[in-house]
Amino acid sequence: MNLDYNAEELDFRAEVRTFIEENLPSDIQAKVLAHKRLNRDDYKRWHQILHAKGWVAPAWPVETGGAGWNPVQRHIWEEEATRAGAPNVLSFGVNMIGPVLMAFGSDEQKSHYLPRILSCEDWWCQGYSEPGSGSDLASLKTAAKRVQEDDGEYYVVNGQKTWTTLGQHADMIFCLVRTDNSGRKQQGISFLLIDMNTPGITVRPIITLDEDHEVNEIFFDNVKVPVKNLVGQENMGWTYAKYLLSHERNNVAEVGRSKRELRYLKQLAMAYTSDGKPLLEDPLFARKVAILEAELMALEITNLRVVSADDGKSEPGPEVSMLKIVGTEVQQRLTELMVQAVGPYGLPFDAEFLEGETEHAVTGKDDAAPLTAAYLNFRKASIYGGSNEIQKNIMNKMILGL
Amino acid sequence: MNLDYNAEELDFRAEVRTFIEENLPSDIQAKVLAHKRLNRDDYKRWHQILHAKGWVAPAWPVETGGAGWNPVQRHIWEEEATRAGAPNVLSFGVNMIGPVLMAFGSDEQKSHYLPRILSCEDWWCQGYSEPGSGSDLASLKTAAKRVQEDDGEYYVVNGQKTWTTLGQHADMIFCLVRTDNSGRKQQGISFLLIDMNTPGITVRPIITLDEDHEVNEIFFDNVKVPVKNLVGQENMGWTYAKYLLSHERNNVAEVGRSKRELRYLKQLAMAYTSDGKPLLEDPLFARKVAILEAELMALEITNLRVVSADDGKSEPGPEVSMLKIVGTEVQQRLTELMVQAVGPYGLPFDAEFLEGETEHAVTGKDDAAPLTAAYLNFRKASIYGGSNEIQKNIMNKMILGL
Amino acid sequence: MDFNLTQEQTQLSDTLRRWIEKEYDFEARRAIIKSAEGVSADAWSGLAELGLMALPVPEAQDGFGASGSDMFAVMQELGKGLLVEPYLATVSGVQYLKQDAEKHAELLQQVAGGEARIACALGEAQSRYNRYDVAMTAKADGDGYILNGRKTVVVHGAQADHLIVSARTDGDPRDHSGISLFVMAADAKGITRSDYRTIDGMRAADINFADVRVQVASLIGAAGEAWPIIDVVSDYSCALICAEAVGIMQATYETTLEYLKTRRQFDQPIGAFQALQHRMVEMFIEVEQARSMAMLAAARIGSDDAEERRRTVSGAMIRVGQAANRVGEEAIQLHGGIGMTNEMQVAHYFKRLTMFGAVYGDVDHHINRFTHQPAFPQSA
Amino acid sequence: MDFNLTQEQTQLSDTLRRWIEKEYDFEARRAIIKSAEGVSADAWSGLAELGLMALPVPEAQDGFGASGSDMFAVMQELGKGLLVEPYLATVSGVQYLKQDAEKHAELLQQVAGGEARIACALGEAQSRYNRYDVAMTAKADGDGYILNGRKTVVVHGAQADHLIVSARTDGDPRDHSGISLFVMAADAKGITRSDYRTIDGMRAADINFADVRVQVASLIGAAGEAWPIIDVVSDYSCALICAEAVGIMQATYETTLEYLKTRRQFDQPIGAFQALQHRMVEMFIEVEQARSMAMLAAARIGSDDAEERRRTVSGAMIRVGQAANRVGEEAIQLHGGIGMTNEMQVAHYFKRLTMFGAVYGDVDHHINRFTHQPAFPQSA
Repeated sequence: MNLDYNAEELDFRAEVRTFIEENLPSDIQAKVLAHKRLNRDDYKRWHQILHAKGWVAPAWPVETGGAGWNPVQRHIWEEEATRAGAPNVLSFGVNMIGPVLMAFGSDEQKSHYLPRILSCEDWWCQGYSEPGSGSDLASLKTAAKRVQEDDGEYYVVNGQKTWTTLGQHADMIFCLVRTDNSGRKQQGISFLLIDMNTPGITVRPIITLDEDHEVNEIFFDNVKVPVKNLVGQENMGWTYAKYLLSHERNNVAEVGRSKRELRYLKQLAMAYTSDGKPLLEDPLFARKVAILEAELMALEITNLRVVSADDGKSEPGPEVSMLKIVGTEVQQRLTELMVQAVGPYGLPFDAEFLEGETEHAVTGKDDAAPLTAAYLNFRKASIYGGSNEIQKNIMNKMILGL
Repeated sequence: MNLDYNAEELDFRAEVRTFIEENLPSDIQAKVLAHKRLNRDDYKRWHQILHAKGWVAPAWPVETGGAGWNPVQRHIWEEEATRAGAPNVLSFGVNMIGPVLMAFGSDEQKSHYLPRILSCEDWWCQGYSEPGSGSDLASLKTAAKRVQEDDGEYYVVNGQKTWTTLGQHADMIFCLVRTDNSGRKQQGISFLLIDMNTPGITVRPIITLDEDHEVNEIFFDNVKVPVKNLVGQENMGWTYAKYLLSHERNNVAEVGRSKRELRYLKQLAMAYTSDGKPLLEDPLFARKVAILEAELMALEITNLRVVSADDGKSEPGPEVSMLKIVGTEVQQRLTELMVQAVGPYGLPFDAEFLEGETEHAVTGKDDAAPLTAAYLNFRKASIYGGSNEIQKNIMNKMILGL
Repeated sequence: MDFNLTQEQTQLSDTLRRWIEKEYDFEARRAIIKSAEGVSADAWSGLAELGLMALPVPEAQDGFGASGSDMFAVMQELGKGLLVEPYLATVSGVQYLKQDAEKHAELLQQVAGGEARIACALGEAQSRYNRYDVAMTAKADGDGYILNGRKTVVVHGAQADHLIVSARTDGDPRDHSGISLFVMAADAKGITRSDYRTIDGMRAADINFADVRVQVASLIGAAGEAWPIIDVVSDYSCALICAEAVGIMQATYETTLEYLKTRRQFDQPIGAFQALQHRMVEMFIEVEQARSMAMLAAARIGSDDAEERRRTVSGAMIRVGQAANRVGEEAIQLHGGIGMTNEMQVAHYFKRLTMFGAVYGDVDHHINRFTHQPAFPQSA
Repeated sequence: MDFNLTQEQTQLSDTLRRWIEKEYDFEARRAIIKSAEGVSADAWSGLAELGLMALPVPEAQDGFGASGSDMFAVMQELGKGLLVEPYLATVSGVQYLKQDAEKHAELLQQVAGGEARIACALGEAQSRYNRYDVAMTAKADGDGYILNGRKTVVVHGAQADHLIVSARTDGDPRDHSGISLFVMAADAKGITRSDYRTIDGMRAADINFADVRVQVASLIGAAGEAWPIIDVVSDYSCALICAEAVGIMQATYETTLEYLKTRRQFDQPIGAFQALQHRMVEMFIEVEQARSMAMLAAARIGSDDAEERRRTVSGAMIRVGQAANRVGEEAIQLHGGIGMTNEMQVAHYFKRLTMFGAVYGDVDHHINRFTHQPAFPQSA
């Protein structure tokens, strides 16, 4: 048992840290640290900086253009990048469709799409959830019918997807569609790659309770998709989807981000006072911070235990569900305490400031202005990507066996 | 909406308070207040004092020897009695078998047993639970077979009951037994009154984790019970059992007791110090007390809302389950905070002192000595009489309808 | 003892509920929030016609002299409807004026007639929930005072036509003594208001006072002795937001229960899952325990026993505050993604519940107050 | 980074587990608790033969010089077996002696050989968890000191043959300076010990010191400068009870899971009920999070960075303390009535977990310590 990084790992950390210091654009960093909203260009710019360095896909093999890092290196990278206030690299391309294509895609799909993921030429989004199928993903209804036309064979897609994160910016969507209704619901699902510019696709914003436009509904009305855009075999999509879900574990604990936010919380609690004293010196507030800090310290080790047991080859275990549950609880609690820290300043809602349209908040409290919106937004963390209830069902089945 | 007692109710409270002050034996009161264990004589003595006054059965009609109080009067009585440190009158006779006999018993059963309940000539215990049937009470297996003998008709009872509270002191037990196996498990159950001196009955103590002897196993080996001891009709016992359970609501919130214990907790937290200051002045400890006190204040009103809506005739609603859940949570939390209040003095276990065999605790801390045992003992509160999980199932079914 | 609403209270509640259903549904509310004013003059007239403005005003000033439990009934309904009008602000203002009612009879009459809206400008940038933390100054000058300073996050500060303002006529910033209360026209010379939205659909303002001159007649109570008044009126406001929160929680509970019955996953209503059933039972209990404490606070805000009043009100803010947090978060979680959208009423319930303690003190603030009552070591 | 036990640690754990299964099962343990001594000389020899006594002793004094993670492995197994022997007391004693190892080499060698048992007499009636709150006095007298005072709830105080005692040679009762540490024979003249059971199956004693004379050679460290030693050794002991608690919680989790699989109600195993499944998942998470913190504490108790050591250890006492409470209470609730009986191992797990913080500080104590570290405003 040795809980310290070895010399090689420390060197790697130093290298990573230096790179981020030198290359993370300060305007993007400032937005992230201040809980302001990022736009399409912010994401793309950081993606391309990383692409230039060859670091945009930490887990991809070097021969496919990835960084080829082992799990501990990936953990160090994530910790350092989030600590510094770098935006997350969007998962949909690098962590989701990329690995699926590597495992199940045709040679043509691989050679066409993988480089475009790395370069961010294609911005991908995910077409999984439907209004009727949330936790029960396999009950999806969006239909794809195979038809022969003069210029080739197509799937004609009809239906609706929802909760499509940043779909308004996307060039491509990977979709689960139903190609057969005859068997069990998990059968008869296929995995399609669809160009967002295809006629018949409509993207409609969903405005969330923090008045943000982050997710969308996507409607498919007789959308023609060439059959070459089918991944793997028809009706085998559920297998690929499960593979993808099991690889969606990247940095699920979000320890680096939460450590950054914990520091921010403490800064707030030193800056905001009650009865003339910093709130962090109020024993009741300090208590909540301490309990959360201890939880996060424990989570960091739990995360490292899972990371260090990961040989990078076998399927990740149900421990990932535990990291998701505890990780999201910590993230949500951090936002909750931040709102509490600023007291009455949690109340003003300054949309213009959040969107970067004004330099300062109307109240003059730039640090407080985004916090309640962030709290509200983060309620999603325990809902999406498999709600924490679903994670508990998974853990029950896989670990407890009840 | 008026949350104050009216003049009549205030007069009643004054009368009750005076009576208790003048009649509650100080040695019994001292044991109760100090969390020491009561013996058979303690319970009997207080029972007989109340009997002499005509107050032993608050809810029974006056014509049957009860006090005939309305729900608010009963609440005042319970509040005052527990506040002062009176022991509870044991439920098994007055609150459990008594009402069942009044509703379903034969005239002979009523005239024989009811006066003996009031006078405590018969100490009753309950034979419901079995090792295999806890929350699932209706799955009970103790069998009663009807046989004709020379001197009359009998049920021959074989089987085992468990968790029989204070059964070691009992003269009589009321039992659910299986008289028919052919239908649904709720059918074929009969309700028998059994003399504890009948040959074939063995009482075996169950020692609980606080090393107390409060509950027992009772074994029935060919125990002959005259058929006149059947309550109501054969195979209708489940109906009577449900009636009884629904009347087992008496003072289920235990507000009076919890208020007394809250005061005791505060005294402890003033007497025990940390860093030279009373623990109650430690913001973290005071916080826990305040949260609990607010919960108890709310519970008192919730309880009064249920009590004042009770016309004394209709079946009590599922709100009683809520009182049970919150009431036990408050009681358990009080014992937990008492243990925390005394710090290292929660550790010593002084059985002799608890049983009254020594005047002072070995550590000299008489106030602290019984507390951890009380905490451990009170874990039962959320388990017996229908666990809190069962109460939630009931509330879900009856209120939510999910 | 009687826990039911009186016939009059029930009648008013029913009328109010019907009015809200008709005049202030989800779409109407959304339009009001989006409007430049952020509040609705029509709604204000409507509420005044129902008698809501006269309700808290003393009978001597043309009001109905409502009790705490009358206000409990009203606030509960306003909570269910999530009204964003400056009612609580105005009613709190009435409570201040009532402390010196004859002097301020005219304004009280205007409120009763639906012709005036009040905001209470007490908080400052540094004061958090401590209303004695007043840096704003009022300097005696001839037959009046000159006020300088800044009040922050004043709920409905820009929608009011009168302001009640605390300022220091004596003492150091956090002294309990030396604070004075003034009432003045909101457009008095030297006042500038910066209006903004709040996250829960209301409005608030930062208000600057630059050499604002007021007459001695605008004092509420004696100069320098406003703290006990502020303490008692803040408790009154607390009891009212507790009642409002109970109404919101009741509606949140009902809508979540309905969702669990209708939303299907894995071929059954999600309410068929026992883990969710138990959590809904816990939500039910939260609402009922909060309701009990809110009822008790409403019954005690008129109490002469100041310490018992403080204990009860802070106890209510603790218990209702906990419930508001738990019920709100749990409702969103049980709704899943759909609860995250601004189209759903439950999202708006949640936002309002989230901000429960933001003005009158969060749970920790009231725990501190509760545990610092002199009788705390004995109370139960 | 490596989170696995080394081969040696695994071997020792396995051996220890087999020894406990064979020599220290439920019945054997019960007999020991019921015995007059309350501990077992045979068990002590057995553990010594396995090397447990030599383990924490420095190599220079015939020991193995174990690391924190070695001790983590051992304590976890002792926890699973709920051993009631004075191992933690003795090992903590060794840590004190190690601070002045050459001087106390002989006693260290005796411990390593299984020939000595130590108890640490630090707490007093008023001191709660503050080990600097020392009223007991040591008065310099010729070539030694004369001790007067009373130590309370000294775990295994009557089962030890040596005592480590804190006493004040200077300063006022709660001063951090002026405290001295002495080691002495437990049967020294003037010492009287009142032995009693503890609720979790152990023994403790109140120990009276009346004009007890010790030599200067019995000092550990310099006179009056014992506080930093007490602070660091208490942290060591904390890390060890965290490891022990993790072992107990692991066993509690396993036995509860097994019960949910076998206990049938309503014609199915109770583990089929989703509400209970989710609660078991939460218990699993509690155990794993506690394990992580206990591992971290074990890794940091040797750290030269005293503040980082304090932060980690108090963090562990917070997180493990919460888990001990939750896991213990939940295990009893999930067992129902049967968990309330003294016949069930789970009841004994629960009792031990209940007393987790009773000697080395409860969760609140460690929250206070954690939040008062100078770097608290920056740490993460």
